[in-house]
Amino acid sequence: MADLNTIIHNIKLKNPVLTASGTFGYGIEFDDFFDVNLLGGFIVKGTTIHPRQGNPYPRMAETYSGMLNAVGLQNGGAHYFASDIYPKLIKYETNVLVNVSGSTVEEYIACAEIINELDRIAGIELNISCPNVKEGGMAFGTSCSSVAAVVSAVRKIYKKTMIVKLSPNVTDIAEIARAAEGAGADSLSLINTLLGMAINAETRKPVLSTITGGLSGPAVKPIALRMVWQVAQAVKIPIVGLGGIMNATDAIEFFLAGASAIQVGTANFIDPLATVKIIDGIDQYLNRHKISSINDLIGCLHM
Amino acid sequence: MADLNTIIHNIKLKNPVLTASGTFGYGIEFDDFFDVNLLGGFIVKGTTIHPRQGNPYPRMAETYSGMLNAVGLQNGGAHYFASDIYPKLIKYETNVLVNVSGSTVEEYIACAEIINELDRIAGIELNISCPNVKEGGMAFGTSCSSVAAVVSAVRKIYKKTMIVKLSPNVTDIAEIARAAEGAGADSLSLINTLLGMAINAETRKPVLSTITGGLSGPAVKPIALRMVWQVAQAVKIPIVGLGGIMNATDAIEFFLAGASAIQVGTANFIDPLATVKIIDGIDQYLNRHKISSINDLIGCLHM
Amino acid sequence: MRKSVQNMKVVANLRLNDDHYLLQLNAPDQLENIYPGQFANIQVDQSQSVFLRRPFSIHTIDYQKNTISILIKEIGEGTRTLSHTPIDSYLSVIFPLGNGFTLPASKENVLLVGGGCGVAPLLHLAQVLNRDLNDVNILLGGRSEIDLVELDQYAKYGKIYTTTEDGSYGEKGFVTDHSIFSIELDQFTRIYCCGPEPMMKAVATKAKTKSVFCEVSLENTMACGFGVCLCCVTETIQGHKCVCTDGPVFNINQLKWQI
Amino acid sequence: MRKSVQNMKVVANLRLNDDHYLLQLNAPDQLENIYPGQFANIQVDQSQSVFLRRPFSIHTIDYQKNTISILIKEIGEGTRTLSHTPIDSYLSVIFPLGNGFTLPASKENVLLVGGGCGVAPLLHLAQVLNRDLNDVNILLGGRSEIDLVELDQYAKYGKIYTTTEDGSYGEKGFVTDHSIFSIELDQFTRIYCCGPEPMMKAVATKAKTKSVFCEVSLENTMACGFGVCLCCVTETIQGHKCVCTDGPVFNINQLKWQI
Ligand SMILES: Cc1cc2nc3c(=O)[nH]c(=O)nc-3n(C[C@H](O)[C@H](O)[C@H](O)COP(=O)(O)OP(=O)(O)OC[C@H]3O[C@@H](n4cnc5c(N)ncnc54)[C@H](O)[C@@H]3O)c2cc1C
Ligand SMILES: Cc1cc2nc3c(=O)[nH]c(=O)nc-3n(C[C@H](O)[C@H](O)[C@H](O)COP(=O)(O)OP(=O)(O)OC[C@H]3O[C@@H](n4cnc5c(N)ncnc54)[C@H](O)[C@@H]3O)c2cc1C
Ligand SMILES: Cc1cc2nc3c(=O)[nH]c(=O)nc-3n(C[C@H](O)[C@H](O)[C@H](O)COP(=O)(O)O)c2cc1C
Ligand SMILES: Cc1cc2nc3c(=O)[nH]c(=O)nc-3n(C[C@H](O)[C@H](O)[C@H](O)COP(=O)(O)O)c2cc1C
Ligand code: FES
Ligand code: FES
Repeated sequence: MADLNTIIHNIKLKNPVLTASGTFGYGIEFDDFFDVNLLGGFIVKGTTIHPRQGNPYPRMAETYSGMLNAVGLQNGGAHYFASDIYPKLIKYETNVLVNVSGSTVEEYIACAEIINELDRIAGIELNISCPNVKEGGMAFGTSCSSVAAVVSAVRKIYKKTMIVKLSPNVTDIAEIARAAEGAGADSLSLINTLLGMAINAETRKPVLSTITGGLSGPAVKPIALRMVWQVAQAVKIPIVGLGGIMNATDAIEFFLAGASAIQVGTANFIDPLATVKIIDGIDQYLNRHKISSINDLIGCLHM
Repeated sequence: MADLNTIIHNIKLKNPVLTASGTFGYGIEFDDFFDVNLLGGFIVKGTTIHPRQGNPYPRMAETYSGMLNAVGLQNGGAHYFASDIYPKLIKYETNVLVNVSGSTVEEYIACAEIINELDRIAGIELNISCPNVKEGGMAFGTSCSSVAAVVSAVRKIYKKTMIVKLSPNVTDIAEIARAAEGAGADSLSLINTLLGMAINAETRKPVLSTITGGLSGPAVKPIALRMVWQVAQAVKIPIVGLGGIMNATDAIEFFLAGASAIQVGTANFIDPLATVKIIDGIDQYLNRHKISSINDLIGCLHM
Repeated sequence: MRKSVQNMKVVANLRLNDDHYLLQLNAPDQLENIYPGQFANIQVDQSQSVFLRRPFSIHTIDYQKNTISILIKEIGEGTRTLSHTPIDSYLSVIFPLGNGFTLPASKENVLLVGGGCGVAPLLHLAQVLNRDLNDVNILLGGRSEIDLVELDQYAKYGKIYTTTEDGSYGEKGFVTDHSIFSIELDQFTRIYCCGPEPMMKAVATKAKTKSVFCEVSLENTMACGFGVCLCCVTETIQGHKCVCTDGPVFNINQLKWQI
Repeated sequence: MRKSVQNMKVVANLRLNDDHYLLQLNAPDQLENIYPGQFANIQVDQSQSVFLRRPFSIHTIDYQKNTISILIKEIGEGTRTLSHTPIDSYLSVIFPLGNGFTLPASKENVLLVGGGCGVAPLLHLAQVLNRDLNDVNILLGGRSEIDLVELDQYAKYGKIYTTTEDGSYGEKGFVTDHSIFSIELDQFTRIYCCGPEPMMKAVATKAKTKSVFCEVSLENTMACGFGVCLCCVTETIQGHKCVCTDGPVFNINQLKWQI
């Protein structure tokens, strides 16, 4: 057994495998499948200060090696999370993080303040990259000035680990990453979904009620890997890599590119046991290559 | 048989199916497979004023539903094209276009000037979006000012149809499209490849000699479709859509999104007969839906 | 039974007509109670273009042989690939998923209405209702005689009524044109319905007029099938609900259908 | 024969050892002259993760039965999927591709050297050289006896020499350790070589020392296989050349190998 311990700022992970927000519910839904405590941690679904109904159906389109979603941050709101969900999560011994979203800087702050009160939440992931909401969301993540504005505002009030989740829908990801780092992010996670579209040729209509949606799954992996690698050259804070990770080999590639931890998203839909298989596979890889610790892999791409 | 005639600026196409530069050689390579004159036209590989050796091997990585390439515009140069290749192309009765690239504005101009002399070349496709060359290439395509600079410079000396090929590696494709239109583009083609990366977990090295490369194939289709749709709302000049088109259904989706013609790229590698099957399939679709002309489909997405 | 991911062996694959196939799948672990109306989400790994799993109702269960069966109608690449799965190969199946139909607490007179491939969950339902000594009436509709598959199976568990659009078998017309709806509807205390949405809406309208309890089994495109992606929502009087976990069976009074 | 895309029927699939399979494919159109060293590019449509075709040397041709055979070594998902193709199913094959080996104009004394799966094109080559009345010598190497597949087939067309790394069959060591290289190399007017790159380089070095004509068959990752993507280049004294169209067979003097 290799040493899989790694650290994201103040959060100790017993292994570098987390789950991506919006693809793992509140964790509870996976209790039937496996012991969720086996994970390094998980990130619960996108939470906003006010409850959101999300977008109308249809919200999903299958694509070649991927899918588009237009869920639109359906959630019960931060108060509901604190009162109804959080009590169910304290049974977990692993790290639980909350993905925080908003339409205005004030909403981000208000939501983060509520999460800040919840002892057992290890940190937040600031979602400035959701392509599926009309206001805010991705718009915050696509210019350096708005990234800096929202990140520094939340930084003032949120004391624990703050991971900022970047949007891939930008010309220069390194510049955006530096803006988030400069504004006080403890870590960066990337990538969120790529803006895409699907059309039904038979009905001649867009498949999604929102016309465009967010692309995820293995189709986007090469783009995610490239961005993680670019950001790893650009910042000093730890990176959480995600985008299309289906198996341990994919995960290893992200570590080599510079990610200190990874998240598994869409793969959970195809195989609810994907995360545990990935943890096993990383261990096997390290043993086979006689690498004693995962930390000896992170950013160690041979050029 | 439905009416498949369509027009890109001054170029009459007997059907809206073209081939993407760099994926169809000089057309000649397909003579064994089918009668290339069946196509609406084809776009020969990226041509630069000086001969280029391209990048070192390895230049290719397979990805989920796609591939990365780092060919780097290997070509014999514009003079070689004019003297050695062009004479072999005049046998074709269909439209032949040349994809023009450069590292500086001057190189674009010099190359376009040579192509301008070749009677039987119907137009050029200005490639301001190649991610695989160190200088120029994609850099020109990712800011409005540089797009305007190169497009207006070439416009001054190139008299026939000039299609400008856009890079998808930008925050706001509509803004870039408007810049190209404003600078004198007759038509826009999109998308070129998305910047991606592949790592070999076993050797712990990047797969490509250039570390990053251009992602193409069905994996990128949802992104391409979204961008074509966004650009269709933003400009008045005709759009040539491409990115991951594998079959007639994919092609129809691009017409609905607003493309007046499409290009088939990576699909040529998997099935050299893909283009002819797509032409047939479009005809069948139009007949089945009782649509008399392809022009009644273009941009006709029901909302 | 708790939901799980299982590698199930294809032990039989029977072609019922042009585009309907019956797959029998053997579970490695002992099957426990599966409710009528629950479904399975099956991976399609033999196709280049299918990425997500495909949901199918559990058609029958054999607790002795430890098998379930799935009725597949070919409509696209996923169903085509699955319906051609060779015997002895394995499929990754997540099941049982969703909530089943609400069963009567004591003996009742019930009507099951199915059309097209919507019939799939009704066979298991009919069997359980029959076992519990209810009066089971089963109305099945199709475009033509050939669509009415497995009538002999249904007949084991209840009285059969049929319609075909072309009149080649049973009464002519849609299921809602069947005489049962004009004369005898009040005699039923429950209607369970499954099929294409317009058909379910038509049945729901009839049921509502006579204030008969009516449950329908919905189909939506799904990414996960177990309540985490929130892609499969339907509008209910309590807002968006997931078809995969809050359904697929809904009481018609819960839905925001214009009926 | 002109290159074309053909749907070929799998008429036989023979497992030769742990990871080697011999597939026999039937062409719908009459086969014409195919040169030793040419290859086929085969689509893998039964796998979710394989996108591009996979190139394989044409191992043997039967112009009577209108079949070609392909020797497959399983190394990844593509070769694994193809080697499990059931009999009677169809594969999309583009062939014949590339240039073959340069054949002697008149009777010569030739040496074929193959290792690992590199042996694939040598059987057809041996057959043609034998037909043309050359003296054919075939040196085949493997890690162990089990790797030396189809020796009886090769023996039909020439004199067999073998090496195994573990000494379980023939001379012990790598192919280049075979006594033929120390004593008799000058007697050959041509060496044709195919196998892993380090092995081909070692053979090329020996050939160069004795100034014997030597051709090698290269393998590179390919996207198209017919010269349009420019992904498969190798460094030659005339710059980048495509392995798929300028090769796969190259004279060692053309290559920029450090030998
Ligand atoms: C809970 C549930 C239970 C089901 N039970 C069965 C069953 O027992 N037997 C059976 O044959 N099928 C059943 N289905 C439907 C089945 O899942 C779909 O037919 C299948 O997913 C289609 O996959 P495909 O790849 O063949 O078609 P695709 O290529 O995915 O789709 C082909 C066309 O059908 C449309 N389509 C796909 N899925 C649906 C859907 N669910 N509703 C409406 N339109 C759709 C697509 O938009 C497309 O136009 C069930 C679905 C659900 C949600
Ligand atoms: C002209 C030519 C002729 C060939 N003839 C034969 C033949 O007759 N029989 C046979 O079994 N194989 C032959 N090959 C090799 C065969 O094409 C590869 O083994 C196959 O493409 C691997 O596919 P895969 O999906 O199984 O492995 P992948 O999953 O694609 O690859 C597995 C691993 O092998 C490496 N790899 C893949 N392809 C190659 C390659 N071509 N060279 C070096 N490393 C590679 C990959 O980088 C990866 O690490 C030939 C290749 C060429 C170019
Ligand atoms: C159905 C769905 C819902 C998602 N919801 C959220 C969300 O609420 N917040 C967020 O930051 N990302 C959300 N995402 C994005 C994922 O967390 C992840 O960034 C993306 O899917 C890429 O990873 P993957 O390819 O592994 O899925 C969602 C993705 C999917 C597919
Ligand atoms: C091997 C390869 C070489 C390419 N060379 C060029 C080129 O020279 N000039 C250019 O504008 N685009 C080039 N492209 C991009 C394609 O023309 C096209 O924009 C892209 O591949 C997306 O389309 P597709 O997904 O249908 O392949 C190349 C693509 C590939 C795969
Ligand atoms: S399909 Fe994912 S929540 Fe229902
Ligand atoms: S593989 Fe495409 S040029 Fe050789």
